[in-house]
Amino acid sequence: MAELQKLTPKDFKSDQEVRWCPGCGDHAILNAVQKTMANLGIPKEDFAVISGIGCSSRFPYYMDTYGFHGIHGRGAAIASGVKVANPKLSVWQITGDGDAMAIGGNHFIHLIRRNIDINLLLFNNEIYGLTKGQYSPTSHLGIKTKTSPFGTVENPFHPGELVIGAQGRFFARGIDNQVKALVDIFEESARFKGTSVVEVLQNCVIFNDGIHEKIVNKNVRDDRTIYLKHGEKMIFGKERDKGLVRDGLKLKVVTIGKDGYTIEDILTHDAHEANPGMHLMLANMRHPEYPVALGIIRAVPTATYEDLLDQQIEEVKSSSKIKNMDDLLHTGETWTV
Amino acid sequence: MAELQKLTPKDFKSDQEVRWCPGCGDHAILNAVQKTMANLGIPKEDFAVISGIGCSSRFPYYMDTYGFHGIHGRGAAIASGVKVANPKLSVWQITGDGDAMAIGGNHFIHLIRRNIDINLLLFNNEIYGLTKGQYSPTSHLGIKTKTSPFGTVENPFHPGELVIGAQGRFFARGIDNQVKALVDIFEESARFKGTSVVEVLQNCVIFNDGIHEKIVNKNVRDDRTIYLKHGEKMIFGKERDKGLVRDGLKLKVVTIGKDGYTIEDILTHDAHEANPGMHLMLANMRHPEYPVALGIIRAVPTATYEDLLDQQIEEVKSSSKIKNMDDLLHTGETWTV
Amino acid sequence: MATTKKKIEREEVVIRFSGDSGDGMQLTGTQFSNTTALLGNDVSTFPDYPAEIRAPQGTVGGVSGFQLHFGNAKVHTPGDYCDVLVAMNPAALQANKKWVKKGGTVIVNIDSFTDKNLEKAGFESNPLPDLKKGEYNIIEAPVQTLVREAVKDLGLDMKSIERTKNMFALGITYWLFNRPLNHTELFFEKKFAKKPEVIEANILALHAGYNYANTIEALSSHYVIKKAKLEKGTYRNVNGNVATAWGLIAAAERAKLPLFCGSYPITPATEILQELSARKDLGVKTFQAEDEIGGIATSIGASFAGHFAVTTTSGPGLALKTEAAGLAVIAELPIVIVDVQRGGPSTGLPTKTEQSDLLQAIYGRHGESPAVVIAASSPSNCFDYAFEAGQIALEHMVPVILLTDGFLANGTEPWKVPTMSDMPEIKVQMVDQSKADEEYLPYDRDPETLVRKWAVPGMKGFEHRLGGLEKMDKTGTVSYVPENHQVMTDYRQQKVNMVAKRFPLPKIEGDENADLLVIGWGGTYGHLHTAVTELQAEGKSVSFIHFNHIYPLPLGVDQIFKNYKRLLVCELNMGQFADYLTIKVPGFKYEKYNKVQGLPFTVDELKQAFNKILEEK
Amino acid sequence: MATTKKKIEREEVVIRFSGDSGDGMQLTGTQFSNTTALLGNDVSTFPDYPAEIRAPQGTVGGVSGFQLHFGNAKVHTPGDYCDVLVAMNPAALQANKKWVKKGGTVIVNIDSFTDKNLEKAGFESNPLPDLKKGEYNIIEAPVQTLVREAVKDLGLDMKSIERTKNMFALGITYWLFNRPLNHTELFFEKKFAKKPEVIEANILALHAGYNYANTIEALSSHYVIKKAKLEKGTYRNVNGNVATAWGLIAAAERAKLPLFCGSYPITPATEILQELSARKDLGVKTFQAEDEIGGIATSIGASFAGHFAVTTTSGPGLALKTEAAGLAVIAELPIVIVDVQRGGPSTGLPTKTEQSDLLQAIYGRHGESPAVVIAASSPSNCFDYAFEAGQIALEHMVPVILLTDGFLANGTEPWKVPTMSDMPEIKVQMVDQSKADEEYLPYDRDPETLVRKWAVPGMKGFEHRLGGLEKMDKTGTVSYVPENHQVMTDYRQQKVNMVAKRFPLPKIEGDENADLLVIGWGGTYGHLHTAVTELQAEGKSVSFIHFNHIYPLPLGVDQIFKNYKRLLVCELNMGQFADYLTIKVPGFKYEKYNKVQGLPFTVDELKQAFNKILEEK
Ligand SMILES: Cc1ncc(C[n+]2csc(CCOP(=O)(O)OP(=O)(O)O)c2C)c(N)n1
Ligand SMILES: Cc1ncc(C[n+]2csc(CCOP(=O)(O)OP(=O)(O)O)c2C)c(N)n1
Ligand code: SF4
Ligand code: SF4
Ligand SMILES: [Mg+2]
Ligand SMILES: [Mg+2]
Repeated sequence: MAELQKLTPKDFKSDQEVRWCPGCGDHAILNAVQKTMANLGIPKEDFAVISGIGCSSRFPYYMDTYGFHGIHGRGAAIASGVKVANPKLSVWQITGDGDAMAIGGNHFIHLIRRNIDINLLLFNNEIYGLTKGQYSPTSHLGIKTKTSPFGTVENPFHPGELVIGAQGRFFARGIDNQVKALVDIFEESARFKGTSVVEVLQNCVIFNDGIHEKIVNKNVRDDRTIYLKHGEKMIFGKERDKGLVRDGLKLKVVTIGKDGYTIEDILTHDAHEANPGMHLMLANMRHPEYPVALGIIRAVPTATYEDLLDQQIEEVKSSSKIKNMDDLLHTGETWTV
Repeated sequence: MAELQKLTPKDFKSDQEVRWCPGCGDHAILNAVQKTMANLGIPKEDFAVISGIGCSSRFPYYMDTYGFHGIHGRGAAIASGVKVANPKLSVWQITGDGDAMAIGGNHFIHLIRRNIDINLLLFNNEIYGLTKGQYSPTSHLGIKTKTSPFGTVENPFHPGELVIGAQGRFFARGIDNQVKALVDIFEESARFKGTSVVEVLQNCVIFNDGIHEKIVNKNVRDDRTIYLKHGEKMIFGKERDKGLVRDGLKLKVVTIGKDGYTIEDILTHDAHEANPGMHLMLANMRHPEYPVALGIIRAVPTATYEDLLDQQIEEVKSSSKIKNMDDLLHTGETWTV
Repeated sequence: MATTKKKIEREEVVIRFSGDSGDGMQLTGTQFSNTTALLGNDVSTFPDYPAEIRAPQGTVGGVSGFQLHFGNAKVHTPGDYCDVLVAMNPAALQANKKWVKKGGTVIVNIDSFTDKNLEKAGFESNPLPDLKKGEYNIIEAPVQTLVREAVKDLGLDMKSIERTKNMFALGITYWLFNRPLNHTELFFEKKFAKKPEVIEANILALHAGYNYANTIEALSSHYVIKKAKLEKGTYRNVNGNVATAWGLIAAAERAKLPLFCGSYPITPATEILQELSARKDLGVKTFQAEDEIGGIATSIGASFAGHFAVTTTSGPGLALKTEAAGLAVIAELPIVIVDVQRGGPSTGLPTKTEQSDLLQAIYGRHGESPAVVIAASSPSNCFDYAFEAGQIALEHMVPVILLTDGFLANGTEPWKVPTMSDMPEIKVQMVDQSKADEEYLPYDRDPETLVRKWAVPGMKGFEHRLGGLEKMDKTGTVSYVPENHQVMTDYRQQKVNMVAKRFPLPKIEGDENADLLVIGWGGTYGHLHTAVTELQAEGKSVSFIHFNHIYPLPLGVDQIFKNYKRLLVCELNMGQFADYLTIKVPGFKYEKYNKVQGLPFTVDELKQAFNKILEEK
Repeated sequence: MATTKKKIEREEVVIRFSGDSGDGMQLTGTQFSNTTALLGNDVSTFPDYPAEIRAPQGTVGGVSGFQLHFGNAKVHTPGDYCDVLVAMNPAALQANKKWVKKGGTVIVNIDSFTDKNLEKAGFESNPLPDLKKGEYNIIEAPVQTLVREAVKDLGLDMKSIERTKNMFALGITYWLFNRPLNHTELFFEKKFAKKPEVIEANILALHAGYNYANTIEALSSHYVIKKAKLEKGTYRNVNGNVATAWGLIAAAERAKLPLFCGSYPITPATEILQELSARKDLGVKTFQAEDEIGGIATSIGASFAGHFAVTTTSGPGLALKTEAAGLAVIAELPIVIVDVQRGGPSTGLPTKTEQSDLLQAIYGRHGESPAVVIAASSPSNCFDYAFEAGQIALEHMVPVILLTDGFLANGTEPWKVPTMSDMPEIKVQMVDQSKADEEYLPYDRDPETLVRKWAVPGMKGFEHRLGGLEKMDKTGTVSYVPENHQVMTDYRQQKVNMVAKRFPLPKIEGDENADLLVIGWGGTYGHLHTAVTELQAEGKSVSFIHFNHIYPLPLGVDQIFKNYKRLLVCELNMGQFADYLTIKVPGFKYEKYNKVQGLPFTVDELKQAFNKILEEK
């Protein structure tokens, strides 16, 4: 056990060359994950990193853990099988906006509903990267891409909203150019018992460059995002002078010290509140009306699928007379010739 | 056109014997749909009724309209194809909790996100009827069914919540034993431009008998449900003396005249509010803490997929020099030998 | 229960119970066959029910049937034609009268022969007078009247009384074939322990039927069927689905691995999932997935995590699983895919039987994507082939598709239960944890079998990555090297081909050369065997070979085929195995006998077909 | 641009451009081939790029290549070996040096031959000295240095300057083969209309390369390739994907129906969806679905609604579509499924070519589920076969699978564009609205073709229900009648079989009997044709037949096969068509020549293989 503490991010780097485009946001996320894993105190062989298909889904190859690069959209289901089979493993699913929310949408929502303890990292670049630039279910209405030369005609999913609609217990958001914050978020998500979804706003330099720029650009980031912490006031801004207050059943952005608002009026973030209403509003905050919420937006633990299943198995095992196959073969009506 | 007004529910009955179990809630819903269609003033040949597989999905056979009994889970996608191809049709999708939310979950959420003008009726009996009684994604935690002899270990979806998570613009709820109310709801859903989801609490007499009984039983119904109408106070109860008030960011049930609550305190239902927070709370109200919401919970029209698409086509057509295939063949670089 | 009437000895008997879907015919048939099996007869059953849960009462479409065949020797089919037909209403008579043997007994619930019911069943007039003329022994039992009378003191509601009608019918047949009532009494006592009035009503109805038969003149005799001479051992009744589930559990036990099943309900395969989900006592994990793709994908995940992983389905589900099956092929992970075939295409005839998924199982994956395909051929040997499927998957690190069908799935037969210690141990291809310091090459292969070694998350020092992109030979890293793709494609194919070495040549039933060789595979064994055996008894020059191992085929089949003048491949599809044989065992002319009606063959039609060929020569 | 150097005439030339994924080699190759086609040469191209968007710079894995072959006669392949290789870095040289003809010219960007890059490319030392000895003409062009110099006055950043390197290389080859620069200049002017400095930089680099070639001594001559003698008409360059898209639009136009495409992006099929989505001017509706199942299901819905509906995909997507394809089969609705095959199994080699989805296309559906399968065989005839696929689907009310592959999809060739009025009119099987008062029987069939009539929502008086359950003959209501299932199964099969009547027998290239008949299908036509033609020119007794119509096969193929001593089926898979022929045209011995390396055949390897067989006789 003592040995474990010696794990460093380097221990999690595989011998495979990282093949993402130079400048792709995925590189930073990879670093963050490797840092996080080194911090967790879990033996390296107990990590399983599972993915589907997409640029982001190449991730497992670059990790020196057990890894499985699955098929498009099925990462959540493969990961579910891994975790339910062996709940001792620390299971990470890496997925893209297309992989998770287009072809994989059903496994995604069912994983969340079942609350299997998987750490799902959703790399949201609002584009299909690997297939070279078609719009995805998170691309904004009207965007021109290779398959929407005149602009799309469909509204996007908002990952946080869909997660909550699917009974999500944990939702967080981070950005690819803030590795330190990502490591914090990943650590919390890893420690959370249950399905934890972390949306990472990720830049695809080739096919959707700058799509998050108006939020994540270092010059405006502080004013256009809010980093939420459970139990702390929801304050943001370069000057830390802005905050969120309640306005009827909605939220409103105010400046502390203006219009009569004081720090007392600012709401305190309760990530543990079971009722999803507030978290939905926080997850849905969008520029320019609101700052985009980062950090842990929702974290409400309930029993996990695999724990309930294992419990049930233990209970039935202890009460059943059938202990092995021979017993089973002789239950019910048999006769002897 | 004059002739149209003569359509009666009978005109919508096909010559096929209705093969649901006697007592199944589906019979009443069928009646309600036939009544609704007769009321709509749409020529019979312009209706298309599309389904997947399940007891509920046998529906199209019993309708004397154009109908398509598809494959399991794909009704939403087939219906999308029908409507996008021919937006003039009145397209109805009939689906079960398994068909829509298990195998069909992905098409379901994407249909809603795209906001294609389809009237989706979700027959929620919280069980797989046709395959004889396995739990479904809406079955409550712990229920014993053929595939969960010791009880399930997974939380159910709540259709309304998932619909909202998927950007739903219209969500309503009805119960199979209230045909008149169903007809009202179906009519509104049919007139709504965009994807409208109506959850019908439906009884499966054979495999999940009485699952909604504690809500829909005639003796308790008035006290345990609330029928929402846009612009009206949210009042319910046999004595119409109970109502919903705001309690911080949540809802609370109060008795008018007690604890100082007057009719003034009771909230007015605004089905047209774009922000989904309140609708989520209403859709999520569950017995015994709250009355279950019936009627139109949310109805917020936005542009439909097919309208935007047709618009785009018209725009491009009018601006492009390519009018036919011959033109296309000669665009760009050609040379003559 | 003494009786004074005379006893007639018979070798074998076929009974068919039929009535409305709500009449409880499946239960009635099951009771008769269990009682009969317990008496030491061999029994084969064939439940046959409509696709609707409750098709409209009184119509032919709503008729549910249960046929059983029992005798004092091994019985291989549920029988073509019945000696006794029980028809609970006119529709049941309408649907089944053509299946009664000349001279057979027809027991009708005469109370149900109202004008309205006759009309619903499509009779223009009461058919009974004509049928009597047609040399049938018609017993017109006033079932409703008599059960009402029998249970009148219990104060039950009408619906509950009606529900006991089937026990009255069962009572009649118990008397006819001299079966004891206690097995069925016990069944009710157990099943309705909390509803004593239900127990009593059913037992009263059962006795009433028995006594009625004993009393009336129309039944002047009853039959005695001697015990079958079965191998010594402990027996039980089993259907194909339960046998499949148990075979999988047995394989897990003999592999010392936990069993995981990711699946989605679909007729007629659902019961396997149901049975497995009830086996928490044996640690079985079932995962009812959101769809079939989730079913196989979770299983692939569980396999990656070191479980014996299976997924169960029927045709439409197999179609959905093919993409993921390809992932298991290239990842070289063990997994068993059970396909309980039903009538296709598309939703087709979902509750009926067919063998038409064969080519999809063999060839239905994109790319060069070979997997092993085997098939069971009787309800009880579903156990053996499910076990073997697991054994092959785990010993060869390969996906295995096990084909059964609706006929096997629902049909039952007595089964001599095995002793687990007699079953082979399954040698899982797991790496040796003690060799963790040596370099682990995930795609290094056993030179004999070409099988790679399995290392699973949690094993220290064996961390590696799998995936669907082409793998570099030995190291398993991603490789786009052209020549390597050829090498790996060849390996995957040869690895599967080598599985053939473990397959015995199917044994020939009959002479080693003859005018006609009948060739079958999968669930048609019983009918083909019976037809051929009966013709052989008549001295006809016909032999029979039946395949359970499909892909790869056992080695040396051509050496068998060459000894026959004509080869006739009989299948419940349009000739898929015949086409497959054309590829794999070329140089022969395969004639085809096919049927796609959602029903098993009848022995009769087979014999006619074989005779026709034999006469042509 | 005058030049004093000497001109050499050549019949045909092969050039390969290669460099890092970021080096713009695809653009370079496209420019060269467009310019060349405009000059009246026939051209065939082969783009070949890695599966990663930007594989690591400087490595062999990251090399992107574009080969083209042009000449003064019809050119059928992009060529095996090249006369000129452009290698923008050592990795490109490493990856491609084996593909240079002896005596060929290798143009390297010598600036990139640093120690670090050499090492990355896996060279132990600089390979150029050795190569020179090996009789190659090595041109060491300091590309970076010279483009920097050329554009230095524009004040561009380093990155933008670097991006023009490829134009320098293109300039060299333009000089070498005496091509005009104006086509490429125009291209930049159009494409970067808003960025004049980019236009100028590229044009400067292009000229710099051209002038460099004109100046240096190493290039003492340039080549002249006469125009090809092509049929009169208007020509354009086209690749297989665009041709497929256009063929579908053309079919819709000739059927007077709107076109609907429900699809999900997947390499190498995505471009079809992209092209269709750009054709809003022609009213094409594309629906980018959530997955492949949604793609086909929306198309089935659109077909039900009366559109000409198609869905496009590659292998993994075809696997996912098989269940829904079965629905189209039983509903007897017209739909075209395009499968652009790539390297399998599973994700396999996603950017490479293969022909290994054949058996999945033919047999990969559950139940008896016949559909029509046809295949294109050149980039431009993808247009014809896409058109025909639509024609068959709409005239026979049947799903049609069109197989192309990665090689056809990305490869280009000059194409004589058709005139739409010359294309056949497509006779859609729509009911006649004027007959609305007669009873509409959805499954009533034309006695000749067994085709049913199509009625679509909105047509008054034709209301009816379709679905996946077995249909009653004529009425189309749900039917579980056993005999009816057989009848409908037979109808569906025969209806597909009858499509064969419209298929011409493929024409034999070569003698009507010979020692060897080479048999091919789909995308391998060019290579097989070239290899056979070359051997025929050498007087070898070899003929060639190539199939575009796969399921059903054209009638009478056996009459052709019987005239040849040996039959060799050549495929980019492990023998799927050969196996299929074994079933459909039995009685012959099909020998196999297969390759699964993600690459097309080479003419060279084919000739060797054929020669070997010819010598054996
Ligand atoms: C069954 C199947 N369909 C389609 C594809 C093609 N495909 C691969 S990745 C991808 C989308 C990738 O987008 P995303 O998940 O957002 O990942 P990114 O590349 O942007 O990281 C698609 C459509 C595939 N590999 N398999
Ligand atoms: C691909 C496929 N998988 C599974 C099935 C089996 N199946 C048919 S209906 C059904 C579930 C039905 O449940 P629901 O949609 O709730 O409808 P209900 O019968 O309750 O109305 C299932 C699992 C199928 N027909 N096709
Ligand atoms: S294409 Fe985009 S997402 Fe993919 S590796 Fe390149 S930058 Fe990253
Ligand atoms: S099984 Fe249930 S849902 Fe199906 S028809 Fe019967 S009562 Fe209705
Ligand atoms: Mg993406
Ligand atoms: Mg249901």
